[in-house]
Amino acid sequence: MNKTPEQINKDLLRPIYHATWRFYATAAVLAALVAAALFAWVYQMYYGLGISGLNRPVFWAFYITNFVFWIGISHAGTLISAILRVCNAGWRRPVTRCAEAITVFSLSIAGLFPLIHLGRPWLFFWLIPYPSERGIWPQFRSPLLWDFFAINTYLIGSVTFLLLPSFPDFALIRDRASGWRRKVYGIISLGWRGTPKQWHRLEMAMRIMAVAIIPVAVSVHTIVSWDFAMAPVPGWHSTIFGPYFVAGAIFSGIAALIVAMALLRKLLHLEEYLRPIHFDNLGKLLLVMSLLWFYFVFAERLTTWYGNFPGEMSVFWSTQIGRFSPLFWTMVFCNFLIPAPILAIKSLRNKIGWTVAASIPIIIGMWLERFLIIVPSLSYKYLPYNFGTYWPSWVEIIITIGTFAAMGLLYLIFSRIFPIISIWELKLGMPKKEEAPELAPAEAAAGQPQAG
Amino acid sequence: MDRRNFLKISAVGSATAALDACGKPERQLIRFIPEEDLIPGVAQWKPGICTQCGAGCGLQVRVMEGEAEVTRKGQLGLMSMGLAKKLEGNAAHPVNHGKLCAWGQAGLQVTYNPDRIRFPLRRSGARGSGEYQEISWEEGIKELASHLPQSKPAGKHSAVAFLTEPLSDHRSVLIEKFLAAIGAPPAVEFEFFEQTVLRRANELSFGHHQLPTVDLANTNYVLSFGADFLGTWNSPVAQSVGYGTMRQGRPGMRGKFVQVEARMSQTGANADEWVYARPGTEGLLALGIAHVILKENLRPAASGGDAGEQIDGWSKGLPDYAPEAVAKLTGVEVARIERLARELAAHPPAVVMIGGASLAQTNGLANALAANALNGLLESVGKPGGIFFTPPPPLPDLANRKEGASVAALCEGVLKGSSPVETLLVYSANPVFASPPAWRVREALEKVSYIASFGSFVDETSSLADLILPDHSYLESWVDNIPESGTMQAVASLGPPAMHPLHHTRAMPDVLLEVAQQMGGNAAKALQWKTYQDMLQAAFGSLRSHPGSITAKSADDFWSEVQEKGGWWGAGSSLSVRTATKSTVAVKASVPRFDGDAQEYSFNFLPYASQQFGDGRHANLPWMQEMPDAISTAMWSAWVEINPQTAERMGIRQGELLEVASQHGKLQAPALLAPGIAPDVVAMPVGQGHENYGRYASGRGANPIKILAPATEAETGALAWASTRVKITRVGQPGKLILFGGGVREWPLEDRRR
Amino acid sequence: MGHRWGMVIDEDRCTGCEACVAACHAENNIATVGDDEASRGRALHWIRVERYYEGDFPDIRVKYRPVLCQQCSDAPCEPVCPTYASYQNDEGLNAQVYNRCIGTRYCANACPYMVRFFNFYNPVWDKPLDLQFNPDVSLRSVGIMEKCTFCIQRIKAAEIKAKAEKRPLKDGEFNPACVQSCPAGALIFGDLNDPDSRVSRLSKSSRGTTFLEELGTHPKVVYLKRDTWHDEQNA
Amino acid sequence: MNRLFEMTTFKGWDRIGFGLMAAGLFAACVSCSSGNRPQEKHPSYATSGQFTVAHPSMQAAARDYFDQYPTHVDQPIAFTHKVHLKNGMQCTDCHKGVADGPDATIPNVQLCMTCHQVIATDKPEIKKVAGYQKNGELIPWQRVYWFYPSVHVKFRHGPHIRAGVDCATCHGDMSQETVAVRKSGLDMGFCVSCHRMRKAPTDCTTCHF
Repeated sequence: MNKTPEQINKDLLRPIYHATWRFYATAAVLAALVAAALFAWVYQMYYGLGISGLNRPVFWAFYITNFVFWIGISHAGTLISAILRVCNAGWRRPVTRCAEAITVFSLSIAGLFPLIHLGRPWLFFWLIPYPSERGIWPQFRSPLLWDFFAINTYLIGSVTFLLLPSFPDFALIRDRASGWRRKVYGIISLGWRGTPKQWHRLEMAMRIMAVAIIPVAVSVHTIVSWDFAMAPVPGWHSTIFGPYFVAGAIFSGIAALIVAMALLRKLLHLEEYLRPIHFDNLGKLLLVMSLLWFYFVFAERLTTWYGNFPGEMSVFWSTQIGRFSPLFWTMVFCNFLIPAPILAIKSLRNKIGWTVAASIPIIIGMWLERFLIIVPSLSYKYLPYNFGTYWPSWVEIIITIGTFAAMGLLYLIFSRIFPIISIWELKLGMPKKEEAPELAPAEAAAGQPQAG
Repeated sequence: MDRRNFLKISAVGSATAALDACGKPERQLIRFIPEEDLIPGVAQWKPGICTQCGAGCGLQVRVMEGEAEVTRKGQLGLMSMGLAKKLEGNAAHPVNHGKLCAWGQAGLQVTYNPDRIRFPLRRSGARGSGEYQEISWEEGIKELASHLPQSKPAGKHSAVAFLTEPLSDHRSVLIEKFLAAIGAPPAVEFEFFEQTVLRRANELSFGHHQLPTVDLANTNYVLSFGADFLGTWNSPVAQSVGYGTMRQGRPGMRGKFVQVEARMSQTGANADEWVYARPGTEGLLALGIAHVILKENLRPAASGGDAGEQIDGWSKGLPDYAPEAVAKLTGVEVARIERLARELAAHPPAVVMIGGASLAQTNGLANALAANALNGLLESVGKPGGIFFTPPPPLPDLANRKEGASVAALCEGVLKGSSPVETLLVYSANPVFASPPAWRVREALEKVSYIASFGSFVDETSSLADLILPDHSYLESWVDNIPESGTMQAVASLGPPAMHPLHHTRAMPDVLLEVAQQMGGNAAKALQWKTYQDMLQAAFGSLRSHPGSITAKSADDFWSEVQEKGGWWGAGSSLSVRTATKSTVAVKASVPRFDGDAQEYSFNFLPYASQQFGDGRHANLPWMQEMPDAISTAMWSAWVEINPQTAERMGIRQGELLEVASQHGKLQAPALLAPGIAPDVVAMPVGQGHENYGRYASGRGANPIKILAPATEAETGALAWASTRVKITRVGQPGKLILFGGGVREWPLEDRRR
Repeated sequence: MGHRWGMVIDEDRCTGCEACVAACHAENNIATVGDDEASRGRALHWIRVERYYEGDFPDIRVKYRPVLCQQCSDAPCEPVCPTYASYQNDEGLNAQVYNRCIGTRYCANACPYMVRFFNFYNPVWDKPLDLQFNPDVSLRSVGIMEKCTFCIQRIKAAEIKAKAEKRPLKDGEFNPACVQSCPAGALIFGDLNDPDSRVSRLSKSSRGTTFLEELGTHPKVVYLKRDTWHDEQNA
Repeated sequence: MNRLFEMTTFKGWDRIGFGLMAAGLFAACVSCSSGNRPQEKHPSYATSGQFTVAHPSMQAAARDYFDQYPTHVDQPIAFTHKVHLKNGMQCTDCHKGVADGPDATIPNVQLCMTCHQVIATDKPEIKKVAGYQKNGELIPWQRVYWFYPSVHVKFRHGPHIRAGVDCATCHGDMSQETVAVRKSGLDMGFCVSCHRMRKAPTDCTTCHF
């Protein structure tokens, strides 16, 4: 890629300055869907959870599925960009920000579901440990409470991780803009002047964050998995769940990232910046995760089957050959049989279309996986007398769709506010980037490395 | 109530709620000065009697202060009054020993049922249209009186008929006197699961025209021919109490329980050995067993006594009933017949019971007599661990009551015009619902010129009434009862009202008395009591001179103590067995006749008393509707039980809608694959399929009675409700079968000893 | 030493009559949800009689097992509740504090015995059925978990009475509604800390087992397995 | 730990609406008011009678959510405790249930008239009382102390009286009061602190079941 910094700025800042009618159209559609979901939620609070498809014994279903799924997606960003940052992979530079954005949004969406699925959501704040004259604290032994903390930590962490490297770009916009934009970006760039000291601090902060965020991310999904693993429910009570969920999370995360990147590339005409190489590299990662995921599923099923504990077998068979088997085998196809070959073949992998074609089934498959972890186990829990089944109601379906729409909407808005690719990092990634930190303040303010 | 409905209600609820909010206190109902002095939150326990079935268990009613909407002087308001909150068994009562069955528990919902009739009604629309207008009690009583003949017209019966459920208390006496006074024939008693056959058999065998009391607590071996004695037959609570003791109440001693039937009942499910015999061949099996016992000289033929004498060839050792022959007819293998015989003989005291479908056959009486004979042979009559007959309390009025005609006869008379009925009084009997179509009860009632009902609810029968004078619930009125069985003591239970009436209702006996007063003449003379309470006080007063549970100085003390204790029970238990009134012909056990030929109608159809609804009278109680049936686990449903293999052969899936057709009608109900039913038998619970019985029962499920043949038991003429054959066809759409539990087979996880 | 309430259920006595079910509804203001909700699997039965078939026609047997909250000593439902709505009180009861419940339904998932029930809607009673409410038991609202309490209102009442009369509680002085009603006497209730109480003597029976023992929940409900009849003559 | 609880008393913190509050509140009352209405007892709830979740109005739901109870209630009769107590009457003379029952019981108009047949019959308020009795009505007293159904509390006076808790602890010194007003919020903090102080059980199921 041989573009002058000026061109880069122009290309990457274009979306922020002008938007096409397409943009507004999509935004409107997505907004409508989100509104529908919100209505559904209010409706649910009005009448109670009865309007959902939940029942005894299946007390958890779509909502918790979505919760786990979105948490999984959230591992796209931070984790990936952090790892790549730590191992200093150069090709990451254009990818990181979209990845981190995904994290923040999917995480905030995921965070909603525990509230949506409550019987009495208006009392959710009892999860927060605050001293009161009644002397009652939350139950610290409850995985749900661990969730509460883990998610909040991760949210704060990833927001910081997203914002930190944005300041130079905000500053860049500020300096190039006029009118209200100048003001607004002036404020949110928190007085970034690009002094060497600031550059140095930023680099430092980024390194620390990158290292710190990885264990947080891992712990978050481990804890989510413990929501299930801690309960003595057949199919849930398994030590493998921690790593299994983390792997699955990164797996679905990368898939989501690839799809998102492809979309941005098309919509924002970033062909020169998001190049096949990026998709190829992510594709490799995805292949690894796909294999890893398959290994976990296999290991989990095998041990269950071999262990032959009556309580667990009913669940096992229901997913292999029973009522839930169609979903199960669809999942296997989506997560392994379709993507693995595609990604394994280089000539396909480095074609963007193919990597996307491999990623979309994975997203579906991973959603199914969460569903298959939750519902069959509850449907076939120990006492055959109480076996049951589940069918979602329109409310649950609309809310699910709505969250996908919300994701898209947030992302669109994001792309109007943030340069979707971290400009200064990109520039640093270019030849002769080394002296960038030693820029003269004046020029640095514009965030432009000196053209040699 | 379905969800749409629920949503509606909630919507309305919130709307009204919002309105109330703006309301000033003045707008709220006024509160009357209470008629009784109660401390809120403090419970009182008052004795009562359960009338949910005929057993006559004693109650303790938990009464607490609460606020109910009542009308006083035509004004609606709130009044703090004692409300029945919970029903429990009366621990002192000889029948139920402080226990109570599900029906009994649900009795509360009879009193508080939203569908209760709250004031007298006069028909305003066409018959059966259900259009009524509220009238005052004075009008109502005057109107009723005006439809009754002043006195007996010379020679013939007056054209008044009284239709009631079987009553064994002073209400029956009152009714009898009343009818006699106005020259009407004795009351027509009706219930679907009538016990005529067994009573008749016991009269022939043992000289007691009543149901047996089984001393399960002391028995070692129970052989039951289709008697659902732990669920719906005879005196279930008393029998369950005994059964518990029989199983685990006696250290180191556990009786065996063998159940013979074609469809596994809730009772049969508890059997140590469950034996399938072809429907209606129970008598043969009994005699087959007797044959073995006699042949192997395990008991002398003489011990059969009168009961034995009834059986053809008894003294000759029942040559016709060799196990081989019996096995062919009953489908029970020879070895088993012999083993059962030996076990019975080897484990005295052993007792034999017969009931349910075994008696509802064309050969029902023969079956019953055979079982009785076997009981005799086992020397288990009138001995501990055997069968007894509850002695009647010394209440002369109740001693000899006249038998009324049957509903079938009544209807025939009306339809033929041979004995027309101008005025029909109906009291808590529902023949329109619970009679086979061939009886044409509805047409008959429509031909009756005037019908007055005392029912608390609008049901299929009372919805044809021209006048409805709603009765109190049994918690609101004076109740007495003389249990026919279930105890070895003479018992006369008494239940004073536990709470003030909720609605503008009156007790049927009091209404009758008032009508009599209005009519004057014979009636007024015959019924001189002011209220039913006076009548009871007079009647129970006579018990004071007899040895019993209560010894009181003065009559008043006695009366008040009877009220506190919930009744009087005689001292000691009589084990006497009268000498039988022998029937002239010796009985032969035989194979029953069935309605519909075996080729086309290939299934025996067994209706059975539902654990939830009995004969259908409890179908309007939400608790009973939602209580899962023990065997099927079904709620709010009616279903057809069919053997899984048969279902597989016919490609029938669980819950699939089936059409059950007999020669007399057809119905549709979902299939329930029941492993405990014979391949050539389908069974269906009685109780659902009400057309018009309140919001909980109406239009739910199907009514098996409506496809039954009018076949009768040969000797007694009782309805043989188990003698219909049906054919099954798939409708090809899912039915509404709501199961609480999965249709589950083996125990999921092996319990380990600790 | 405080009380430790427990129950013994003798399957050999249980006849499947379901008097306990009706009694429980009457005592604890349990709502009837109606056919539509029932068909959705939302019926509320704090105690139920489970029925299992063994064998095939004609040699078939049925096993009844009344199942209510097992009041586990190590209850899976307790630690998972984030708000302490589900906890073990000092008399060993798995209590459900309605006002603290926010309806995560986690406890119901964790419970292997499926004895926890959720109010999917606000319960509705057609007047005047509501006049029957037991004033000693609070009504549960939408979004709240409910379960068998061993009729804690009766326990409390009895304890208060005994305290007022300055005497210890007698064994069998009071019983939960289900135990009180059981005609065959299959349910026995009492204090497991009292070595002479009927329940603690019976719980040591050789027929005694606990439900899903292998899960280590240590229930306070002991099941006495069904006995088999053996012919002393032939034996 | 308990020390900490006692030191830190952030009253009503938990009633600060976090994000969801508005929606929750909305849902709380509409969904609740859709349920079964409580047995009508003035003003809107039964404390001894049945608890249900039904809120008669949005306002009530909001009050419930924020644990607010009206302190002053206007009564049909300007009854003065002061005078009655000064004339040597005891609380239990009228509030009969208090010793043994769970409820203190509000006296029946008959009881009032046993004395007021003769005493102060000319006073206008007494005339009103007589009027009620003549119509066979109870005086529509408005409840002063009551709980929202949603607190699921089963309070019994008896044990507290036996434990020697003075009426004034919760109800204030009535000998100085005319018409009764709600002296204490009777929120859980109030109860718990006293229970801790007196070493009374603080187990949830002591009151909540």
